[in-house]
Parts: sequence; C-alpha cells; structure tokens
Amino acid sequence: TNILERQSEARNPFYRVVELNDTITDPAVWGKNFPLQYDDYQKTVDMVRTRYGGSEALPRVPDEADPREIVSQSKIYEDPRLVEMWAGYAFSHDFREERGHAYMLEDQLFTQRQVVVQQPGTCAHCHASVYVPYRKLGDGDLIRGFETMNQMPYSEAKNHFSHPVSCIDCHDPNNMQLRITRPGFMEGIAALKAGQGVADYDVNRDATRQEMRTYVCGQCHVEYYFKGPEKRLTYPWNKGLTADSILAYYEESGFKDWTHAKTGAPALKAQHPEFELYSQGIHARSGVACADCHMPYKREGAMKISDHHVRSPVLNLDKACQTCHRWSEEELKARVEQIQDRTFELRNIAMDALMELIGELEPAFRADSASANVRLAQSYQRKAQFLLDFVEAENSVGFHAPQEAARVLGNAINYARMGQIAVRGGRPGPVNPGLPPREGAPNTTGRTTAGRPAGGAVPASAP
Amino acid sequence: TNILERQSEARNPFYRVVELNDTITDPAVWGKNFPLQYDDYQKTVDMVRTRYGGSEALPRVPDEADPREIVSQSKIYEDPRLVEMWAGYAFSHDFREERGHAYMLEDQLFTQRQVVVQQPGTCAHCHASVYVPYRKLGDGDLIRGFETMNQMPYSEAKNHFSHPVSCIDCHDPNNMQLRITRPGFMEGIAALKAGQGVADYDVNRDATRQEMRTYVCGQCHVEYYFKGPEKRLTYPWNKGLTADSILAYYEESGFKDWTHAKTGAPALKAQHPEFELYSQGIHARSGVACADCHMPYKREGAMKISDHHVRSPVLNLDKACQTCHRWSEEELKARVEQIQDRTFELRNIAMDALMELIGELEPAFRADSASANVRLAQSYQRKAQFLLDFVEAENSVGFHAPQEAARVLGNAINYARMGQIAVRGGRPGPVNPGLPPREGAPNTTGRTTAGRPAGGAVPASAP
Amino acid sequence: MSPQRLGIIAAALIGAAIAVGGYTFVYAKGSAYLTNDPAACANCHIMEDHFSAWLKGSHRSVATCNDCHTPKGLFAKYYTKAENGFRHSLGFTTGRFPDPLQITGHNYEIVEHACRKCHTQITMAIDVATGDGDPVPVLNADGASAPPAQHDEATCVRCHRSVGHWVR
Ligand code: HEC
Ligand code: HEC
Ligand code: HEC
Ligand code: HEC
Ligand code: HEC
Ligand code: HEC
Ligand code: HEC
Ligand code: HEC
Ligand code: HEC
Ligand code: HEC
Ligand code: HEC
Ligand code: HEC
Ligand code: HEC
Ligand code: HEC
Ligand SMILES: [Ca+2]
Ligand SMILES: [Ca+2]
Repeated sequence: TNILERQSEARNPFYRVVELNDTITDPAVWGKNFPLQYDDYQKTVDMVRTRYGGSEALPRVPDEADPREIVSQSKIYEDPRLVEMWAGYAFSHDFREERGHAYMLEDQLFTQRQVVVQQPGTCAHCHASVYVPYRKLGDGDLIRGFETMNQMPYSEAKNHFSHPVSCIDCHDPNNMQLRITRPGFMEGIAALKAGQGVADYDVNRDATRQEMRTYVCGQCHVEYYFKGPEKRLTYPWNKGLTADSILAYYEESGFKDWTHAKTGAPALKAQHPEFELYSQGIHARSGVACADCHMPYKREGAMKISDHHVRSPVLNLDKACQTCHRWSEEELKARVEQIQDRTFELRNIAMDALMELIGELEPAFRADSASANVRLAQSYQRKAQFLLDFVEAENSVGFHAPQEAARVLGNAINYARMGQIAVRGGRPGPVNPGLPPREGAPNTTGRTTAGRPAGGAVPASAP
Repeated sequence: TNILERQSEARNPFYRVVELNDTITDPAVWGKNFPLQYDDYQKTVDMVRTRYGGSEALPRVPDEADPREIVSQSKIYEDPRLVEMWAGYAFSHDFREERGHAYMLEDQLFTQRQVVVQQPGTCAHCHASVYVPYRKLGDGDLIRGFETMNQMPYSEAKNHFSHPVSCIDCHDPNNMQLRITRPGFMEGIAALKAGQGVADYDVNRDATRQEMRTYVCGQCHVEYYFKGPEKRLTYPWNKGLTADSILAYYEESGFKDWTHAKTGAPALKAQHPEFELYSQGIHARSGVACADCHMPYKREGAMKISDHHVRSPVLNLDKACQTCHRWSEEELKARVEQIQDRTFELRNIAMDALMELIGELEPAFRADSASANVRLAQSYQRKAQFLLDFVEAENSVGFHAPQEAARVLGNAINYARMGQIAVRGGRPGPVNPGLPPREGAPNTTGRTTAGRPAGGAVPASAP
Repeated sequence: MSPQRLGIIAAALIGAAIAVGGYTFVYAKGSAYLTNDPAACANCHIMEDHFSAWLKGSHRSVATCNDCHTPKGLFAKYYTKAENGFRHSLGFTTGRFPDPLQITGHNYEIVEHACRKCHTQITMAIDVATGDGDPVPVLNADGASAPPAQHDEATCVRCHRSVGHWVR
C-alpha cells in the first residue's frame, strides 16, 4: 500500500450527452457530460480572503478602458515598498492579489501593465484557453501556433481567444486523462530533465498520473521570461528548480527584465514560482500533488470527484488536509498561518533592507554611475531583489516549502545588506563552508580535518 | 481471537530482585530489577558519527590533568571561526562535539574550560547524578541542597557526586514513573507557565505522562545562565521559549556572559537549547516527545521496552521514525540531512558575516571605544551572536524546528550586517510590518488598509 | 413557539430519524453490525476504503473490524454496535457526515483500548508505571501511589495509526 493509493480508485461512471473532440473550447459543452465538475469550475468566481491568500472583492467604477466592476486588492497599495522595488517596471503601476481562474482573462486584458507597456501575445499562454487557437494558428501544429502567437502584439493576439483556462487545456477529450497542452511547460520540463541526465523527456508520454496532477498546474504557476526577439516563453530550469539555480541561469545568460529606475541595477522580476518552490517542499517529496490540496476529492452522493473549484485550501481544510492529517480544522489553519507568519517576518526584513539599499545606492549612482562601489552594489541589488521576489511572488507565503522559503529570504537579506556595505566601500570577506560534513566509522588517525585558514588560532588543546 | 485474548492475562514482566528506594544512585543496583534497560543504558559509551551529529572517537595521550584516552572531535578546531566568536570566553579554549551520557561527568571534569576559569558547583546540575547529593546537602530538602552546591566551587562540589545521570534522576523508584528531579527545570517551567497565565505550576503534579517524556530531557538540554552571586542556575523562560523571547529576557535584565575580547561587546553565549527549539517545531506541536525519537520502543523477546541507549535517531531510523513515517531509512536520512544542509548553509553565512563584523569593529573599538558607531555595532554583535549561537549550539542542526531555525539565522545575518553598516556610520531605517494580515468577509468599502508611509508613492491605479 | 410545541416537533423529528435510520438499518443489512464478518461492514460503500485497506493491512488475518471497533464485554459490545449501527445508518441515509470520515471520540477510546485486548503481553513493560486496568506492578512494599495526572496511558494509535487500515 502507499499513501497515494486513493489515486487508483475506480473512476466514476458518466453519461455521454455530447460527443467531445479536440476542438471544443467552451466548458459549457464539456459540462453537459460532466455537470458536477462544471458546477464547481464555475465557482472560481467566488472571492474570499484568508489571512494571506484568497482574494478580496473590491468594487470599482467601471470605465471604458476597464469595464471591471470588482477587482481584488492592490498589493502595491498595501505595501508601497513594492513600487520602489519595481521602479521603472510595469509592475510598479499595477499589481494585485490574484484571484480565481474565472478572472484570469479579464485581469490580464485590463491590468494597467497593458497600458504602460505594449505586451506580446506570449502573455496569453497562461491566461486563456489557447490550445485550440494555437493549433489553428499552426495549422494543426501546436508549437508553430505558439510561436506565431508569441510574436503578435497582445492587442492582435487577443482576437484569437475568448475563454479563461478550460477543460480542454487539462484534459484529453477522448478519455478525460490529464494532459499537458502548454509548450512552455513541455520545453521547460524537458530542459530540467535533460539537466538531470534524462534525454528526450516527453511529458505526455513519460509522466505518471500522480505527476500529471501537479504538472497541469505547472503549465502556468511557474517563473518565466520571454527569450529573445521572438519573445519565446521560456522556463529557466535547465540548472534546476531552486531559486539559486534559476538565478544562476539568469546570471549566466546575463538576462535582465529591466533597468532599475533609481539605481540602474540590471533587475530581475520573479513571477509566481509555485511549482518551483513546492518542488523543494516536504509535500512534493512525499508525492503530494497540487491537485491533492487545491482540487481535493469530495463526495457527491455515491461518487468521489475532484473539486474543480480551485482555490485556497485554507477555505477547504477538511477535504484538502484531513485526508492525510488528523488535526482539527482550527489547528490546521493555525499551522498554515504559523508558517506564513514566519515567512512574512523575514520577507519584511528583507524588504526593509532592500529599501535601505535602494535609498543609499540611488544618490551614489547619480553621483558616479560607473564607480566600483556602485557596480558591486547593483549586482547585490539584483540578487537580493530576485531572491526576495521569488518568495514574495510565490503565492503560498512560504507554505509550499517553509524552510526553503526562509533559506532563500536569509540569502536575500544577506545580499541586500552587503549591497549597503558595498555602497560604503566595503568588500565581501572570504566565504567559508565550515566543517565539511563527514560521517562513518570512528577516525583512528587522531586527527580531524585540517583547520581552515580564516578566523583565529587553533588552540593548544586541539587533538 | 480467543487464544489471543488469553495473552492479555499477562504477568508482571519484572522480577523484583532488589528493593529500590530514593537513596540509590548506582544504576547497577536498579539494573538488577531492569536488566534490559540497564544494558542499553550502558551502550551510551558507543561513539559513531553521523553527517552532523553522533560523535567521533579520537584517541589522545592521557596525562595527569586529563586521564581521558578517547575524546570527541573539537569543534573549534574544525571551525576556527568559533574561536573568534567566543574571544575572551572559556569556550574559545575548548569546545567539543557532545557524546553519549556515559561521558557527561568526565567530559565536564576534564574540559579545558575548567582550567581557564574557576567554575561553580552549579555545573553539576546537568552532568552528574545529583538528586541524592542535593537531598543530602539539604538535609532532605532538594532545593536547599541545590542552592548549597551552586555556591561551592566546582572543585569542592565534585567530591559530592560520582555518577553520570542515573535511573534515579528520571524515575521514581517506587513505581518507575517519570519524574523531574532538577530544580532548574522545576523553576524554569513554572516561570514559563506563569508567563502564560498558569499560576503555581508544579511539574511533577501537573504534567501528563507524554509531557514527561520530553520534560525529563528538558531538565538539561536547555539554555541557561547563572543568576547573581549565588550562581543560581536559571532558565530564562519567563517571556517564552523562542530565541527572540530569550534574547528579550537578557536585554531586559542587561545580563552578559562576558565581554568580547576583540570588540568589547557585552556578549551572550547560547547553550544547547534543544528543548526550546524543539518546542517551536511541528513534532512538538504534534505531541511527539524527545523519548519517541531518542528512546524509541524496541522489541525484546515478548516485550517492548524503551531503548535506553539514548543517541542520534539517525543511527536508529527504523525504530525512531518508521512507525510514524513510512519512508525508507535511506529516504528518512536524506530528509534529515536536507534540513540540516539548509540550516548549515545559513549558519555559515551568518558566521562569515559575524567574522566580518568582528574584523571591522575591532579596529574601530581600539580607536574610539565610546563612539556612537562602536556602541551601536556592539549591540548588533550581541544580538547577531546570540541568535547565531542559538542555532549553532542547538544540537540537531535545525532538525527539531527547520523553519524556525532558518528564521532565527535570517535575523542573525541581518544583525551582523547591520553591525558592519553601523561601524561605517550607517543607521537602521524604519521597520515596516508590511500589510497587516487580514481576512474574512469581502470588504465593501472599496478601500484597503491605508497605505503606510515609507517607500514610494501610491500609484494612480490603486483602488 | 411554546416549549410544548418545540417538544412535539423534536419528538416528531426524532421519530422520523428513527424511522429513516431504522429503514436503512434493515435495508442496507445494518444487522451486519451484529456479526463479526468484516465484509458486513463493507456492505456500505462508505466503508469500502477501510475494508480494502484492511484487506491489505497487517491485521487482516488476525483482527476483524469488530475486534478493534467494539469494546470488551458482551453488553458493551452490542450496545456500541447498536449505537454505531443506528448512527451510521442515519448518516448513510441522510448523507450528512464528515468527509473524510473521522472517528468520534468515544469510538477512538474503544479502538485505543482494543489494542490492549490482544497486546497486553508485549506492552506490559511500557505500561509498567501506569496501572491502566491491568496488573499494576508495584515494585516495593513502600510504594506510594503516584499522582493522578501521571496515570495517563501510552496511546497506541499515536504511533500505530495505520495498523488496521492505511487509508490516510
Ligand atoms: C499540501 C498542500 C498543498 C500543495 C501540495 C500545494 N499547495 Fe498551493 N497552497 C496551499 C496552502 C495551504 C496555501 C495558502 C493559502 C492561503 O494562504 O490562503 C496555498 C497557496 C497557493 C496559491 C495562492 C492561493 C491564494 O488563495 O491566493 C496558489 C496559486 C497555489 N497554492 C498553487 C499551487 C500549485 C501550482 C501547486 C503545485 C505545484 C500547489 N499549490 C501545491 C497548499 C498546497
Ligand atoms: C492556463 C494557466 C493556468 C493553469 C493551467 C492553472 N492556473 Fe491557477 N491561475 C492562473 C492564473 C492566471 C491565475 C490568476 C487569475 C487572476 O488573478 O485573475 C490563477 C489563480 C490560481 C489560484 C488563486 C485563487 C485565489 O483565490 O487567489 C489558485 C489557488 C490556482 N490558480 C491554483 C491552480 C491549480 C491547483 C492548478 C492546476 C490544477 C492551476 N491553478 C492551473 C493560471 C493557471
Ligand atoms: C507562465 C505563465 C504566465 C504568463 C506567461 C503570464 N502570466 Fe499572468 N499570471 C500567471 C499566474 C499563474 C498568475 C496568478 C499568480 C499571481 O498573480 O502571482 C498570473 C496573474 C496575473 C495577473 C493578476 C495579478 C496581478 O499581477 O495583478 C495579471 C494582471 C497578469 N497575470 C498579467 C499578465 C501579463 C500582462 C502577462 C504578459 C506580460 C502575463 N500575465 C503572462 C501566469 C502567467
Ligand atoms: C486546471 C486544470 C483543470 C481544468 C481546467 C479542468 N480540470 Fe478536470 N481535472 C483536473 C484534475 C487535476 C483532475 C484529477 C485527475 C486525476 O486524478 O487523474 C480532474 C478530473 C476530472 C474528471 C475525472 C473525475 C474527477 O472528478 O476526478 C472529470 C470528469 C473532469 N475533471 C472534468 C472536467 C470538466 C468538465 C472541466 C471543465 C468544466 C474540467 N475538468 C476542467 C484538472 C482540470
Ligand atoms: C496526500 C497527503 C497530504 C495532504 C493532502 C496534505 N498533507 Fe501535509 N503532509 C503530508 C506528508 C506526507 C507530510 C510529511 C510528513 C510525513 O511524512 O508525515 C506532511 C507534512 C505537513 C506539515 C509539516 C511540514 C511543514 O511543511 O512544516 C504541515 C504543516 C502540513 N503537512 C500541513 C498540511 C495542510 C495545511 C494541508 C492542506 C492544505 C496538507 N498538509 C495536506 C501529507 C499530506
Ligand atoms: C521527531 C524526532 C525528534 C524529536 C521529537 C527530538 N529529536 Fe533530538 N534529534 C532528532 C534528529 C533527527 C537529530 C539529528 C541527529 C544527527 O544529526 O545525527 C536530533 C539531534 C539531537 C541531539 C544531538 C544528537 C547528536 O547525535 O549529536 C540532541 C542532544 C537532541 N536531539 C536532544 C533532543 C531533545 C532534548 C528533545 C526534546 C526536547 C529532542 N531531541 C526531540 C530527532 C528528534
Ligand atoms: C542530567 C542531565 C541530562 C539529562 C536528564 C539528559 N541529558 Fe542528554 N546529555 C547530557 C549531557 C551533559 C550530554 C553530553 C555528554 C558529553 O558530551 O559528555 C548529553 C548528550 C546527549 C545526546 C548526544 C549523544 C551523542 O552521541 O552526541 C543526546 C542525543 C541526548 N543527550 C539526549 C537526551 C534525551 C533524549 C534525554 C531525555 C530522555 C536526555 N538527553 C536527558 C545531559 C542530560
Ligand atoms: C542546564 C544544564 C547544563 C549545565 C548547567 C551545564 N551543562 Fe554542560 N552540557 C549540558 C548538555 C545538555 C550538554 C550536551 C549538549 C552540548 O554539548 O551542546 C553539555 C555538554 C558539555 C560538555 C561537552 C561538550 C563541550 O562543550 O565541550 C562540557 C565539557 C560541558 N558541558 C561542561 C560544562 C561546564 C563546565 C558547566 C558549568 C559551567 C556546564 N557544562 C554546565 C548541560 C549543562
Ligand atoms: C534521561 C532519563 C532516563 C534515565 C536516566 C533512565 N530512564 Fe528509564 N525511562 C525513561 C523514559 C523517558 C521512559 C519512558 C517512560 C514512559 O513512557 O512513561 C523510561 C522507561 C523505563 C522503564 C519502563 C519500561 C520501558 O522500557 O519503557 C523502566 C523499567 C526503566 N525506564 C528503567 C530504567 C533504569 C533501570 C535506568 C537506569 C539504568 C533508567 N531507566 C534510566 C528515561 C530515563
Ligand atoms: C510519534 C510520531 C512521530 C515520530 C516518532 C516521528 N515523526 Fe516526523 N512527523 C510526525 C508528525 C505528526 C509530523 C507533522 C506532519 C503531520 O501531521 O503528518 C511530522 C513531520 C515530519 C517531517 C516534516 C516536517 C519538517 O520538520 O520538515 C519530517 C522531515 C519528519 N517528520 C521526519 C522525522 C524523522 C526523521 C523522525 C525520526 C528521527 C521522525 N520524523 C519521527 C510524527 C512523528
Ligand atoms: C449502514 C451502512 C454502514 C455499515 C453497514 C457500516 N458503516 Fe461505518 N459508517 C457509515 C457511515 C455513513 C459513517 C459516517 C457516520 C458519521 O461519521 O457520523 C460511518 C462511520 C464509521 C466510523 C467513523 C465514525 C465514528 O462513528 O467513529 C467507524 C469507526 C465505522 N464507521 C466503523 C464501522 C464498522 C466497524 C462497521 C461494521 C461492524 C461499519 N462501520 C459498518 C456507514 C456504515
Ligand atoms: C487492528 C485494529 C483495527 C481494525 C482491524 C480495523 N480498524 Fe478501523 N480504525 C482503527 C484505528 C486505530 C482507527 C483510528 C485511526 C486514526 O485515528 O487515524 C480506526 C478508524 C476507523 C474509521 C474512522 C475513519 C478513520 O480513518 O479514522 C473507520 C470508518 C474504520 N476504522 C472502519 C473500519 C472497518 C470497516 C474495518 C474492517 C474492515 C476496520 N476499521 C478494522 C483500527 C482498526
Ligand atoms: C484481536 C486481536 C488484536 C487486536 C484487537 C489488535 N491486534 Fe495487533 N496484532 C495481533 C496479532 C495476532 C498480531 C501478529 C502477531 C504479533 O506480532 O503479535 C498483531 C500485530 C501487531 C503489530 C505488528 C505488525 C504491524 O502492523 O506493525 C502491531 C504494531 C500491532 N499489532 C498493534 C496493534 C494496535 C495499535 C492495535 C489497536 C489499534 C491492535 N494491534 C489491535 C492481534 C490484535
Ligand atoms: C512512541 C511510539 C509508540 C507507542 C506510543 C506505541 N508503540 Fe508499539 N511500537 C513502537 C515501535 C517503534 C515498535 C517497533 C519495535 C521494534 O521493531 O523493535 C513497536 C512495536 C510494537 C509491536 C510489535 C511489533 C512486531 O514487530 O512484532 C506491537 C504489537 C505494538 N508495538 C503494540 C503497541 C500497543 C498495543 C501500544 C499501546 C499500548 C503501542 N504499541 C504503543 C512504537 C510505539
Ligand atoms: Ca489569491
Ligand atoms: Ca553529538
């Protein structure tokens, strides 16, 4: 037996009311065959706030440019330090708490980020049901369609789609099996596997069913950038999925998202690396999938179905967690929030440190943009900001991998402060690994690892 | 099932060979009644190293002052940065990896720390079987005996005891129930509970059996200091058990362990806060006790008994973890080590930052010991060092509470770097809490929490 | 509403509940509760997960559902069965019960004690200081009895949660 056994449960019977095929985007049609899933899917319009997640429904007065009557809370308004962090980048104009899948298309269409910058068609990859449109544009070839849309301006691309993520984006219409429809993920996961020595990885051929329960989400909930003039959507994973490997990837390629308006630093923006952070956590390590928590099984009469109301598990703790953890809902909530509170504390410390760095680097940069101090401080800002943003932009506030999130933030704090020291002319000291981990049989030589150079004399009493 | 049910008419599994009473320290006598437990208890002489724990048996040439033929590895030799951190304090002369209970008395007797400083009798509280000696010295009154021994020099106190921790220190001889025999813990836990609003807590009256399975270890595996001229052993817990609460306790009382020899900082030394860190972890929160992992049940013929070979659970993963976690031993080890590797990474970053701070503060202190920069930097050094040492001195390398250990180290890094900035004349910026966590029903006012002062203008697009 | 009317409504509701529960009890072979055949529990599809997990578990050939889920003693056993049988039938019919299933406090205690029905011998030593119903090994003539707080038993389920069936 194994913990994930429930996955192999017998599938539920259904009545085939309509014939589905690979060209039907409209979820209402699929919903004829699967009314329970469709009902839940539609509930992603609900807006409820949790301590750190969910979303809050705020009324706004619609105007011609933006017809939305309800939006979610503005994060840059709640924490203006974000504006400073992203100075000169579109995110400093508008960045909101994300909400349910039902809104993904309109929120992308009407964000101010579309107004201040001309965005490419690439954006649609994760905000609309583009599987059928890609295939159409590519004359049946998904990848070619993807490439074509990437190179359109968004304003043109948007005529090619009309739905948020739909059934067809995650399911094979013939047998309802999960499948990957997003080129970005197909290529990203293949690059990751190649980096681990697995050649020719084809996710739709090689992934297990349990992996697919995570990968379908990994199609979109990931860090990405637009590569080259073709604006090819790329997941920077060939060195690995940790924040450090991704930073190393960008350092190697010299990529920057923008130039920081106040300090001239070649800055990077991290975006929703849920899949990446989750992958470092104990749940991933234990084989628990995104869908286990965000689409848990629920009983409907005599059947068990996957809850297609994708949302914060904090709003659904009994189904999401109690299958595996026998703690009360209250206790489960407290556990989540304790993890998030700790993450948030470090996030705030890192944010303050970054603000001080930017505040101090700005005049130095104005005074002499080419000085060694400024250059060094800029490089620290770049690193600090990316690592901080990696946790900030990740939407679980550390829950998906608590210790790893704290580790990444610890590094961010270190870099931000080193930046401040660099502005003042300081230079980093040697990096010491401490004693090399070692284990095994008792050592009989009577000698431990040779002392390392830095930091004080070896006392007479050493063995 | 009938046959099985008959098994329940089992008899007393123990033979009373000797009469035990409250004056018998010698474990060999207890061992006559409980030979299995005694056998295991004696195995704490074994020395085996794990990646970060256990201990390594190193031969040494005995001399008159120190007759030990085997010692464990020297930590200050393996990482000389420790010598720098503790400059001017006895720990900079000798600090070794801790090993099994069998060695606790000789290791205390012969550490160089006894040579460089005259230690008080208080030390014995946690290194010898002092229950009977305390009662003798106090004419039957445990607390009075404790007070008397605290005030002796160690050289005198040592004539009053002769065994490492023994059965009587954890067990009631009448019924073998666990009990607390250490005044330090009785008073410490009462102070903690009082701080939480529970008056008159008497641990031997009020603790549950499961709590006792942790508390008997908490008698010694805790942070402590010697209070006042009476050298009363004190556990600084009345504000709580987190590193921050303990630091706040010392800040409030202005206590220092010593003055740092190079920088003049009023420094603090943290010592083995296993109980405190563990208390912040998910295992404690789930009711898992020290004894569950460090003294797991083992099968002996038709009985199961508690393994009195107290040691690293990494050397005993099947019994220590597998009843609760179905992962292979290999996987369990990998999980422990992944947690420890992350902790160790941050610990090294914090250590390097501290080395830089000390290196930079030393000349500034020599130049002008009273300058505002030096004063501020010293206060940061004090904090950084205590927090770093809190995790460094804790012996699980973060395992007992992974995210909390990382959080504490993140703070240590921040303080060390702020110290470097202070030396250079920098001053800390404002501390921002970020957006206050909020939750509940959708807000219909159309307004989120008022923006906070620092860090950039509120963009026009905010609600 | 007057207390009398409330009483009448309550009585009517209870009556209906008994009727509905009773109906299921008969129809869905609720009498299965009175046998020791585990397949009987699996009469309800709700119990299927546990049944199939039990089939794969270490106790499949040594303990049936009732060995763990009913207390010692004839009366207590049938009382528990009737009470659970009724409540579960009601739950089954109304569809109102927690998802995932959760053991109730009373039933948890029963399970906890069930282990000692069979395993007293092996756990004798670890219970040495508690005297939880089985022979208390008083070791010394002058043995004073311990304060009550410490009479807590070691819970078995804390560590051996999945011996019956690993569904979680
Ligand atoms: C073990 C359970 C678990 C797993 C597995 C898991 N999550 Fe989460 N996730 C959570 C919890 C708990 C939160 C915090 C929700 C909150 O703060 O309200 C969260 C938050 C989120 C959020 C923000 C939700 C919000 O309400 O704002 C997103 C998006 C998310 N997860 C996506 C994913 C993706 C994608 C995966 C897989 C790569 C994943 N999660 C795996 C439990 C899980
Ligand atoms: C096609 C891209 C795409 C896929 C596939 C996708 N998501 Fe999302 N998800 C989004 C976008 C975009 C948003 C934000 C929508 C908005 O704010 O308007 C979002 C929002 C969310 C939220 C936030 C809800 C809230 O209340 O804050 C959760 C949780 C979430 N997704 C989980 C998942 C899980 C789990 C999966 C896989 C089962 C998944 N997503 C698959 C694009 C996707
Ligand atoms: C790789 C997938 C992916 C791509 C490409 C992508 N998004 Fe998103 N987007 C998401 C996910 C997932 C969320 C929800 C999580 C979050 O907000 O952090 C989201 C949320 C949003 C939101 C709502 C929250 C906010 O940021 O205010 C907006 C608006 C948005 N995206 C706009 C865009 C625009 C414009 C582009 C192109 C420049 C784009 N997205 C490209 C996946 C993507
Ligand atoms: C973001 C991804 C996503 C979208 C969009 C989505 N599903 Fe699913 N669906 C899943 C996952 C994950 C499962 C679980 C599959 C598994 O365990 O193999 C699932 C399972 C199912 C199942 C199998 C029974 C069950 O409930 O487990 C049906 C039927 C189904 N979905 C129908 C639909 C319909 C109809 C729609 C559109 C209204 C839809 N799905 C949209 C991810 C998605
Ligand atoms: C499919 C099984 C499964 C589900 C669903 C699940 N967990 Fe877990 N959880 C685990 C496993 C496995 C571990 C690792 C410890 C272990 O081996 O028991 C774990 C560990 C944890 C931990 C301790 C590790 C840490 O990160 O601090 C917390 C807290 C936790 N889970 C909370 C939750 C919450 C909250 C939910 C629901 C949102 C949830 N879990 C859903 C299986 C699950
Ligand atoms: C969930 C299991 C668990 C619990 C509960 C637990 N520990 Fe540990 N402990 C560990 C592991 C794993 C290590 C790491 C051992 C290693 O690195 O070899 C460790 C390490 C230690 C060490 C250092 C051992 C060495 O080999 O150097 C000490 C001392 C210790 N723990 C004491 C305690 C005390 C006291 C408590 C209760 C306050 C406690 N532990 C609770 C699992 C646990
Ligand atoms: C009377 C004080 C005292 C009590 C009570 C005590 N310890 Fe210790 N423990 C020590 C001392 C002192 C050492 C270090 C001995 C040495 O290095 O010579 C130690 C060492 C250890 C080690 C390290 C072994 C190694 O190989 O590195 C572990 C693990 C440990 N104790 C766990 C526990 C647990 C679990 C309990 C409770 C069941 C406990 N201790 C109770 C004082 C105590
Ligand atoms: C509150 C309990 C307590 C007190 C008081 C205490 N110790 Fe310890 N000591 C421990 C524990 C627990 C360990 C094992 C954990 C460790 O080494 O971190 C230990 C380990 C040691 C070791 C072996 C490791 C090393 O540090 O080299 C020595 C030597 C030692 N103590 C000396 C002393 C001396 C000298 C004093 C008095 C100044 C003292 N101890 C006071 C609990 C205590
Ligand atoms: C550092 C603390 C400590 C010391 C020293 C100690 N024990 Fe124990 N002992 C325990 C703990 C913890 C238990 C588990 C008690 C419980 O669960 O209530 C235990 C349980 C027992 C039991 C009950 C049966 C069992 O194995 O669980 C016996 C008998 C016993 N010990 C005998 C001894 C003898 C004999 C010695 C001396 C050779 C000794 N103990 C030394 C901590 C200790
Ligand atoms: C008596 C039960 C018990 C024992 C023994 C136990 N654990 Fe756990 N462990 C838990 C519980 C409970 C959780 C919290 C998650 C949950 O609710 O399932 C947990 C969580 C964990 C986690 C994830 C949380 C984290 O800190 O990252 C790891 C890793 C872990 N345990 C490893 C171990 C190891 C290694 C041992 C043995 C040295 C061990 N455990 C012994 C019950 C136990
Ligand atoms: C008539 C259908 C039916 C039969 C037959 C049945 N169950 Fe159940 N059982 C249920 C339902 C419905 C629930 C959920 C009730 C609730 O939690 O309120 C349940 C819940 C439980 C629970 C957890 C809730 C609690 O009360 O503690 C246990 C334990 C349980 N059943 C054991 C058994 C055993 C043992 C048998 C066979 C002797 C059995 N069941 C036969 C329908 C049934
Ligand atoms: C060897 C003992 C044992 C046997 C045999 C056993 N159970 Fe259980 N059962 C338990 C324990 C222990 C729990 C409590 C589990 C927990 O706390 O996680 C439990 C809990 C349950 C629950 C409540 C839901 C849950 O998972 O907590 C149900 C339902 C249940 N059992 C049904 C059955 C059925 C049906 C059978 C026979 C096919 C059966 N049990 C056989 C020990 C057993
Ligand atoms: C009807 C009798 C009976 C009941 C009730 C019972 N067991 Fe057992 N159990 C056995 C027998 C027989 C064995 C196999 C022989 C042995 O090793 O003693 C066994 C084996 C075990 C084992 C070893 C195999 C394994 O799964 O790891 C454990 C542990 C165990 N039982 C715990 C429990 C616990 C905990 C409970 C209560 C929740 C319980 N048992 C209830 C009869 C029973
Ligand atoms: C703190 C955790 C813990 C608790 C509480 C606990 N056990 Fe165990 N049990 C274990 C461990 C660990 C083993 C494995 C011993 C071995 O393999 O040598 C074990 C072994 C057993 C075995 C023998 C398994 C075999 O291999 O034959 C039985 C039967 C058993 N336990 C029953 C119980 C019962 C009944 C209780 C409650 C009175 C209980 N246990 C309480 C941890 C625990
Ligand atoms: Ca959200
Ligand atoms: Ca050790």
